[in-house]
Amino acid sequence: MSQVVNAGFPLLTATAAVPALGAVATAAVPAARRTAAKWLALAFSLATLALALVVLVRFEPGGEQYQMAESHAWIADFGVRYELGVDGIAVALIALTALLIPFIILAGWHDADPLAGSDSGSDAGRSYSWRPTQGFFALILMVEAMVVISFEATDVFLFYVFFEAMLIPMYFLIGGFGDRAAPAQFAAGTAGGGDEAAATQRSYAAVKFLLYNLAGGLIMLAAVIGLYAVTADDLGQGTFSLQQIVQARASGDLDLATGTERLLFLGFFFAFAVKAPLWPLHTWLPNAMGESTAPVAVLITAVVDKVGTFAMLRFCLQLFPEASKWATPAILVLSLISIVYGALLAVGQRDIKRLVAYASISHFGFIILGIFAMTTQGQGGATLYMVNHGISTAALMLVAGFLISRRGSRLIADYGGVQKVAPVLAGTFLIGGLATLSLPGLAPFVSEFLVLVGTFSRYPVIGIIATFGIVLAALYVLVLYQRTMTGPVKDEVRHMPDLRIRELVVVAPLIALLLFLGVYPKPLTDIVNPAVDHTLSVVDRHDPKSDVEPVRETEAAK
Amino acid sequence: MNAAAAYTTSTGEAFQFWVLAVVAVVGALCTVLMKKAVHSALCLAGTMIVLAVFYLANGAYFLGIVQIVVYTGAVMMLFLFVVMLVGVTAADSLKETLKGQRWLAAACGLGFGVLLLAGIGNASLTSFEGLGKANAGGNVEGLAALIFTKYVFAFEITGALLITAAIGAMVLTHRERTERAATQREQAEARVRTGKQVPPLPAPGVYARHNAVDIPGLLPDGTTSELTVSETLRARGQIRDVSGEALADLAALEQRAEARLGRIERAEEAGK
Amino acid sequence: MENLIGLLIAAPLLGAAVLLCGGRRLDRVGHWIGCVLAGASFVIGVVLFAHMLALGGEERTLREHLFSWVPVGGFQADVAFQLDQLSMTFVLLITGVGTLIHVYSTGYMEHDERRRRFFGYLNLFLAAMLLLVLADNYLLLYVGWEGVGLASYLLIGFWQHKPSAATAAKKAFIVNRVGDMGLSIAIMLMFTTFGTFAFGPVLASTDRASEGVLTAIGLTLLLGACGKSAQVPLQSWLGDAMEGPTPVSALIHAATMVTAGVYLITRSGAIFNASPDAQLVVVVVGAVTLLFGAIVGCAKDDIKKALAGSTMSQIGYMILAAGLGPIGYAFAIMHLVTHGFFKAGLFLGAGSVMHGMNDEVDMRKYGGLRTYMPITFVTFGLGYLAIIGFPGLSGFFSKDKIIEAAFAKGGTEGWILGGVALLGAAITAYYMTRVMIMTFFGEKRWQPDAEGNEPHPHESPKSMTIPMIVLAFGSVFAGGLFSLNEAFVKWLEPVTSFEHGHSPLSAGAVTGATVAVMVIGVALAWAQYGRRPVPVAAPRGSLLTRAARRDLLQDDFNHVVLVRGGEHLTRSLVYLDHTVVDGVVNGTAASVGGLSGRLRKVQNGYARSYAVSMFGGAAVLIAATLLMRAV
Amino acid sequence: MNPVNYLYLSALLFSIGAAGVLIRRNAIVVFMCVELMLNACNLAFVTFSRLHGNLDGQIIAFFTMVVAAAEVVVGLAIIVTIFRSRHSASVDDASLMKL
Repeated sequence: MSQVVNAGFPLLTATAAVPALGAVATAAVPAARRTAAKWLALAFSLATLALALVVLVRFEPGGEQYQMAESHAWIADFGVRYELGVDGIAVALIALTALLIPFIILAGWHDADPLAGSDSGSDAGRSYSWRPTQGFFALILMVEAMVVISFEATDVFLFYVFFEAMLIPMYFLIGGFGDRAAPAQFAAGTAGGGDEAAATQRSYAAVKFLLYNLAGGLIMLAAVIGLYAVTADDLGQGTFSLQQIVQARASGDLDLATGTERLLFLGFFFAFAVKAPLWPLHTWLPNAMGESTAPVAVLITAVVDKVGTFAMLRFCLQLFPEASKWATPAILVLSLISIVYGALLAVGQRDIKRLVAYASISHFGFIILGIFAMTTQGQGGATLYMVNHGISTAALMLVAGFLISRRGSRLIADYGGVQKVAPVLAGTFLIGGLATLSLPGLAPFVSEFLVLVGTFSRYPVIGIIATFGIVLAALYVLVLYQRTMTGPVKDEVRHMPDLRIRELVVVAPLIALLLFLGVYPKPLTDIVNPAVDHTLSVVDRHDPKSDVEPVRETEAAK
Repeated sequence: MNAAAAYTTSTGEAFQFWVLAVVAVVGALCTVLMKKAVHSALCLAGTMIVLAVFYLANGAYFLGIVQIVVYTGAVMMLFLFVVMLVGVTAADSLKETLKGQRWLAAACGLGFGVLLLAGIGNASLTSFEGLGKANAGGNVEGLAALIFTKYVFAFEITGALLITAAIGAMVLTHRERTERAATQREQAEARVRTGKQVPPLPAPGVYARHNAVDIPGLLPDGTTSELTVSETLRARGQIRDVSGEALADLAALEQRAEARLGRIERAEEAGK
Repeated sequence: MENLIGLLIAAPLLGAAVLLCGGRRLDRVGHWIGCVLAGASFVIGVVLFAHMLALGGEERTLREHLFSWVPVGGFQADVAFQLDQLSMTFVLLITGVGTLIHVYSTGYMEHDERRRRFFGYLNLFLAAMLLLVLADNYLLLYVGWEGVGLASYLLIGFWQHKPSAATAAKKAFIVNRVGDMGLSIAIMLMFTTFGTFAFGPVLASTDRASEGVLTAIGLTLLLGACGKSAQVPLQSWLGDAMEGPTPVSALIHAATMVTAGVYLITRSGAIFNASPDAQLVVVVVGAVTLLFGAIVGCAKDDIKKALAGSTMSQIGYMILAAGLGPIGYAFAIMHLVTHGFFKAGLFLGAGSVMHGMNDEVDMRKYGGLRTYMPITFVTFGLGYLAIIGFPGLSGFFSKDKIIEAAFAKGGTEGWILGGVALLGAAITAYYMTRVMIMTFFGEKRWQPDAEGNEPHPHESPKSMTIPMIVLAFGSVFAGGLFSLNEAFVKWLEPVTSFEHGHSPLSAGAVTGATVAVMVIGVALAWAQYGRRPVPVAAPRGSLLTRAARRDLLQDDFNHVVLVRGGEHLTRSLVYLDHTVVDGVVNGTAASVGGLSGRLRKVQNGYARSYAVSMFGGAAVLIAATLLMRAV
Repeated sequence: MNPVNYLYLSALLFSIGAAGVLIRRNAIVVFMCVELMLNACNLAFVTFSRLHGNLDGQIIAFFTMVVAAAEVVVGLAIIVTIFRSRHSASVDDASLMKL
C-alpha cells in the first residue's frame, strides 16, 4: 500500500458527510417553515462547496495518485474497508458536483412549493404533515452526498453500495416532483386530466429509471462478488481495495484468467454503460429528464451520470486493463453510434427537455469515446468533457426550465419570438446552446476537440466519423433556438417576463465559468493530466508518435 | 392362548385378516364415496371396529379396547351429533366445483398409495419377534410402565393438550348473548309494525288418525298451508302432505252416512 | 511593441462585452462606443504597420505569446499571436473598412431600437476576425474562424423576427460548420503527422511528410475554405445571408469574412506547394465558383443578391489565384484588398439606395436614381468601374494580374484557366453594367407600395456618404498604388515566396484581351437594358436565367437530398428508438407481468387445491428419496 | 401369513383417506377421512410394535389417539361455528384466502 493514511482531519469524509447532515436537517424542518428549509439546504450545499474547494486546493497534482486517503476496516470478514482517496479526476468531479448543487437548489427554489389553486384544497388538508419542499431539497442533498462519496471511494464494495443507493433518492426526485409545465402541456383535456396523465408519465419514467439502473447494478454486484472470490483465491485473503488489487496485478501476485477478467469487466462495464448512458441502454434518460423538473434533470445528467463515466476510468480500466483493451473496438463503435444517433434523435425531438436529453446522450458518446481511445488527449479530454458538459448542460437546461416554467409547456412548437420579449433569457439560452454545440471560446470546445484529436491519433476513421457530431450538434441547437426564440412573437409568449434576479444569479456564474474554462482551462488540465497518465500507465498504452519530427521554432523562424 | 396368538400368525388369523381387511377397505371407500355424511360416519365406525379387532389380533389389547371405546364410542358419536346439528339429510352435491381437483386428488392418492406400498415392499422387514416377551407381564402393565417412566413427559403434555382442546371447543361453540332478548311485548309490536302474520301461527293439521307436527293444516278450500309446519322441517323438506287422503276419507264417510240413513228408512217400512 | 498585438484584439472585444452586457442605459451612446473602439483598433494597426515598415524585410514578423492554452501530453496549444506582412495586410483591411462601416451603420441603423446590440455584434466580429488573422497556430485560428461564423450568424439573423432572416442565419452557420469540420480534421491530421499545429513548425517541415498526407491536409483545409468563402459546393448560404442588414453584407459578406478562405490557403501555401493535386483541386474550385457566381449574378433582380453573386465570383478569382501557387498568392491577396474596397463601396451604395427607397431591393422597381442621390451614384459608379476592371482603377490591376497568372500556369490547364478567367471578366462586366443601368439610369419605375406611401428617394446622411466616398477613393487608387514597381508583391514576398509566372501570352496581350472582353460585356448589357425600357415584372427568361435565379438549383438539390432526406432519417430514427430499442425493454417488462398474472391464478384461495399441491409435493419428495435410496 | 400385510392394509387405508380429504367438500366428511388416515397410521404402529417385539409402537399409537381426539373436538367446534355463521359446512365456502 503506497498510500499514506493521513491521521489528520478526515476531509473527504467531511465533504460527503456535510450534505448528508444537511439532508437530515432539511427534512426535519417543520412543514410550515418552507422557506427556512430552502435556505438551510442552500447553506449546507454552500458549505459542501467550500469543503470541496479546500480539497481542490490541498490536492497536489504532482503528488502520489490517491491523496487525503482514509482507510478504516468496515466489514473485516469480507475484507471490506471504508477507503477513501482522490486523484485528479475525482477532485475535478467532486468540485463540479459541489459547484452545481447550489445552482440546482436555487433554480428549483419554487419547484416544490405546494401547488396553489387547483389542488390547494387537498393541500390545505395535508399541509400539517405534507412537506414536499423539505423532501425535495433533502433528497437533492442526499444525492449529492452519495455522488461525492462514490467519487471518493477507492474500495470497490464501498463504491458499489453508494452507486446503488443513489437510485433511491433519484427515484423519488423523478417520480415525486413533476414539471409544473405538465398540466398546460395536456391542455387538450382539463388541467386535472393533464395532471393525471403527467403523473402516470412521471411514475413510468421513474420506474423505468429505477429498473434500468437496478438491472445494471445487479450484474455489477455479481461481478463484484466474483472479483472478491478471485482475489480470495489468489491473495489468500479476499479484498475489495482498488489499490491492493492494482498492485497485486502489477506485481503478478494476482493474475486473472483471460475469460474471467473479461466477464468481470463486462459486469462492471454494463452497469456503468447503463448509468452513462451508452447506446442502446439509453432509453431511460429521455423519459427521466423529460418528466422531471429541470433542476432534477440537471442533477441526473450533469452529476449522477458522471459517476458512470468516472467509474469506467477508475474501475474498468484500472482493474481490468487487458479486458479493456480487448473490449475497446466494440465500445468505440457503440460510443460512435451514441454520438451520431443521439444527435440525430435530438434533431427529431418536439420536446425541449427530451432534445437536451438526446444531446446529452450524444455527448456521453464523446466522453466514452475519449476514455477508450486510450490516449492522453482522449482521456484528458474526456475528463474535461465530464466537467464541461456538466456546466454547459446545467446552463442550457436550467434556462430551458425557466422558459418552460413561464409558458407552461415543453413543446418547442408552443414558443416563438421569445427573443423579442425576453432578450436576456434568449441570450443566456443561446450561450448555453452554443456551449452545447461546443463553440470555440467556450469550455466544451476544448474537451471535445481533445477527445477528437485523441481518438483520431489512434483511430483516424472513427475520429473523422465522430467529427460529424459537431455539424449535427449545430443543427439541433440552432433549430431549437430558431423555433423557440426567433420569428414572429406568439401571443402566448407576448407577456413573458424576462429573467428574474434569482434566475440570473443561477445562470450568470455558469456562463462566466464556461467562458473562463474555455479561454484558460490550464488549471483544470494540470490537475487532471497526472491522473490520466497514471491510468494510461496502468493500462500501459502510450500515445502514438507523430509521423515526422517537425522543424523546431528556431529554424522555422528563418 | 393370546401369547400364542402373538407370534405365530395362525391360519385363523390369516382368514380373519383377509375377511376383515376387505370389510375395512370397503368401509373406508364408502366413507369417502357416500353422499350423505351420516352414511359416511357409519361406514367409518365400521372400519374402526375392524381396526380394533386387528389391534387385538396384533396383541395390542389395551389399544383395541380403547379404540372401540374412545373412537367408535365417543369420537364417532360426536361426529354423528355434529352431523345431526348440521342436518342429517343435507347431502352435499358431488358435483366438483374446482376444475380438475377430483382427478388430481385421485391421482395423488393413488400415487401416494403406490409409493407407500413400494416403500414397504422394498423395506427389509425380516425381524419378527412377536410380543410374547413384551406382553409377558400383561399388556396394560407394560404400557403403563412405559407411559409413566419413559414417556411421562409426553403423557403429561398430551393431558395438557386435551384440557386445552376441551376449553377451546367450549370457547368456540359458546355464544355470549350480547344484547337483551326481546320481550314478548316487543316481539308483538315488531310483528304488528312489520304487518305480516299478526296473530300466532296456525297449528299443524290434527286429525283422528294423524297427529304430527310435520303435517300442514288445511285451509278452508282444502289446500295445505305451509305456515303451519315449523320452518326447520320446512327447510329439510320433511313436510308430509296428506290432504289428498284426507279428502278421500271424507268422501267415504259421507257415503257410509248415506247408507246408514237408507237402512233406517227401510226399517220404518217394515214396522207398518 | 509586440504586446500591442493583444490590444488590437482586445479593443473590439471590450467593446462587444460592454455593449452586450451593458444593458439599456447604453442605448444612447452605444453606437459611438462601438465606432471609437473599432477606430482605436485601426489606429493600433497603423502604429504597428509603421513599426513594421521600420524593420527590415526579414525580421518583420512580430510574435506575442500570451499563455499556454491547452497543454495535454504532446498536445500543446498556445494563445500566441504572429503578425507578419500577410496578417498586417488583413489587419489594416479589417480594421479600416470595419471602422468605416461602423460609422456608416450609425446612420443606417439609426431607427432600429436594437442598434446597441448591432454594434456589439459588429465589434465581436472584428475581434474574432482579427484573432483569425493574428493566430500563430491553426487551433487558435479555428477559434477565430468559428468566432466570425458566430458573429455572422448573429448579424444575418439580426432582424430575427423575420423567419427568412432566422432561417438564413441558421443555414449560414450550419453550412459553415461543414467547412469547419474539414478544418478541424485538417488540424487533427497535422497533429498526428507533425505532432504540432503551430504555423512555424508545420509549414517549415512539409518536406518531411509524405505527399499523400499533405494532399489530405490540403483538401480538408480547402473544404474549410469553401465553407467560409462560399465556394462551390458550399456556396449556397451566401445568397440568403443578404437577409442581414446591408452594412453586415458589406463588411462580413463582401470585404472581410468571406475572404478568410483565401487567407487560409495563402497562409498554408507551403502545404499546397508540396502537393500539386491539392492545388489542382483548388484552382478547379476557384474557376467553377468564378463562373457560377457570375452567372447567378446576371439573373438576380435583388440588388444585394446580384452583388452577392458577384462577391462569390470575385472570391473565385482569388481562390483560383491562390491555387496557382507562388505565382498567384500575392495577386490573390492584392485582389482581395482591392475587392474589399470596391465591393464594400458597392454594398454601401446599395444600402444607401435601399435607405432612400424604403428598403426596396428589387432593381426592377428602381431606375433613374442618379438624379435623386448623386453622391451614391458617383461612389457606386466608381466601384462599378473598379470591379469591371476599367483600366487605371484598382480592379483592373489586380484582376489583370490574376488572369495573367492563370495563363502562366502553363499547358492546356493554363489556357483553360485563363479562358475561364477572361470569360468571368466578361460576365462581370455584363452583370455589373446591368445593375448600374437598372438602378441609376432609365426612367423611374417605382410605385407606391401596399400602404400606398410613395418612396421619396433622397440622398443619405453624411454619416453614410462619407464612408462611401472614402471607399470610392480606395477602389480608385488602391490598385495603382500596390502595383507601383510591384510594391505589394515585394511586401508580401517574405511570407508567400513570390515568383514570376511565364505566361505564353505577353502581358500586353492579356491586358488587351481583358479590356476587350470587358467592353464586350458592357456593350451586351447596354444593348439589353440600356436601349429599351426595363420591364417592372421580370420576364420568364430562358432556362438558364430561371435556373440562375434559383442559384442554379443548388438550393433545390440541398433541400431534396439533405434537408428532406435528413428529416426522413431523423423521423424514422425517432420511431425506431421508440419501437425497437425501447420496445425490447418494454416487451420484457410486459412479458414478465403477463407471466405473473397467469401464475396468480394458482392462488385460488380454495383450501383443497392447496392441500392437493401440498400432498403432491409430499409425494414427489418421497418418490425422490426412494429413488435416491434405490440409486 | 406374514404380518407385513397389515402394513399394506394401513397404506391402502391411508391413501383412501387422503384422497377423501382432497375430494370431499363437506367439512365433516373431510374430518372423518383425516380420522381414517390417523387410524391407518395407528395400525402401522401397532403392527411394527409387534414386529419389533416392543411396546413403544403401541405407546405412540396411544398418543396418536389422544391427539386425534383433541383435534376432533376442536375441529368439530370450528365446523359448528362456521356453520352457524355461513349456514354451510362446505370447505369451499370458506375460501376467503382468494384475492
